[in-house]
Amino acid sequence: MMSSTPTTNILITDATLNIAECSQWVMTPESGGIDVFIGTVRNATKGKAVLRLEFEAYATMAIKEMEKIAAEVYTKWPLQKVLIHHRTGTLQVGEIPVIIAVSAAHRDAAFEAGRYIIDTLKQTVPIWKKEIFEDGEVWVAAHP
Amino acid sequence: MMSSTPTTNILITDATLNIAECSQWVMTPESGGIDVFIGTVRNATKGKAVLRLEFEAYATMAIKEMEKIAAEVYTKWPLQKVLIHHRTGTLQVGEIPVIIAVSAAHRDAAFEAGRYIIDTLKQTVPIWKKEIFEDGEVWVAAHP
Amino acid sequence: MTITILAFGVAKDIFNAPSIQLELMNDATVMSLKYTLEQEYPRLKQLSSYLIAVNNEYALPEDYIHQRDEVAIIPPVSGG
Amino acid sequence: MTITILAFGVAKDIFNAPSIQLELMNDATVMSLKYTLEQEYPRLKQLSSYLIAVNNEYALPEDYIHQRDEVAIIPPVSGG
Repeated sequence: MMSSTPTTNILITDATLNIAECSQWVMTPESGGIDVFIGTVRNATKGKAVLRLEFEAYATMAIKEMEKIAAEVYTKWPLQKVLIHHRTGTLQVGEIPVIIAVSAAHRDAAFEAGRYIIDTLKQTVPIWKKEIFEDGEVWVAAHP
Repeated sequence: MMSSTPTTNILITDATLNIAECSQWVMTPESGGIDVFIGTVRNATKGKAVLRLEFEAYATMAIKEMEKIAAEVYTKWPLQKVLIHHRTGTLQVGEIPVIIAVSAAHRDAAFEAGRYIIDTLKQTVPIWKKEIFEDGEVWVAAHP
Repeated sequence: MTITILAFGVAKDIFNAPSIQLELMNDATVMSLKYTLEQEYPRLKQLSSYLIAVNNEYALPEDYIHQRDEVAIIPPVSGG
Repeated sequence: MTITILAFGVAKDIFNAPSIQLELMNDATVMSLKYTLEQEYPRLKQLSSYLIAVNNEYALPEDYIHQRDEVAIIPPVSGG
């Protein structure tokens, strides 16, 4: 499921995310700096080995919430393009659940917007992650 | 010219920089977040059209200064891998003079180290940029 | 009125289904929906928190729920 | 002693060469090197600033320069 304008590219997909394509998409002749954040599946949580992750999205709403974040960063920083791609399904260690790419004339805006997007995404976008361990599984953040 | 350890990858080259290769290089099973900063040649400076840029490096010293920056960020943040690639020669608008990639277990460290590296590189690494305009050329920052 | 509640993440495990049907008074509020849900599924009370989305937007406790609304239970998100 | 000074960026333009040879007293300091350079190339004084590197390290004004050192003039850097 996707949402795209000439300057905003939002995607939720079961397919592998592509770093080069995401970076290329945000480049413009007016850009001087591009910040790309890549989330990767870590092999451990709090010292406990993680076998794989499963991501589930409420896709229609998640796209809307991502659109809100993109609209918000455009009001906060002078940006050229914003891309947010999130993967769903089963991901092995080393695979990429999320890529965020932001281009701007100056690097400060790109760094700050990139960080704001991932921080806000983790708070508001309805996507859920299940950690699968050798001896069980847990929905992250579900319980106190 | 390059300098490489299992966790630090530094390169000055006349060849095209590769975003996907740089991002892949810093990924480790322990990484949760990767920040990639990509500098791109902008089509204008202070409203004036830029035709192309020329980068020149004092390569032996530039590599040493980059090594110092890499060593410094490892003392400041818990990082997994650090990559700094800088291109030299003539670059057209849209081409990539610099890629910085940092991996860490947690994203804050990756973002902060990435930003620190590019900020410090611009202050200390002996590389020079000439802007070529329609009506002349100028070494950036050379004169007050 | 009969409302379908979509469930995700841990809520799907608690309902043991990707959606459930619930009988509510006409023009029930989000607050009363949560009360009804927690009566039927007490494990919801053990969550860190959870929100209700109505038509793909986070809803406030006092918001009304209407017959054709798309209603979903949103346990603590953990994407990224 | 005769010292070779490597030049980069705008300094190469000012010298009109990628390096120059300079006659210095034995064990001259960086400060005296800069003085000598500025006598021969007054345009150096118009730069925002410039530093001297000795053996690939930024040198302090009081540092000594020896016969076999690799010496370079470092105008304001602008990489990235």
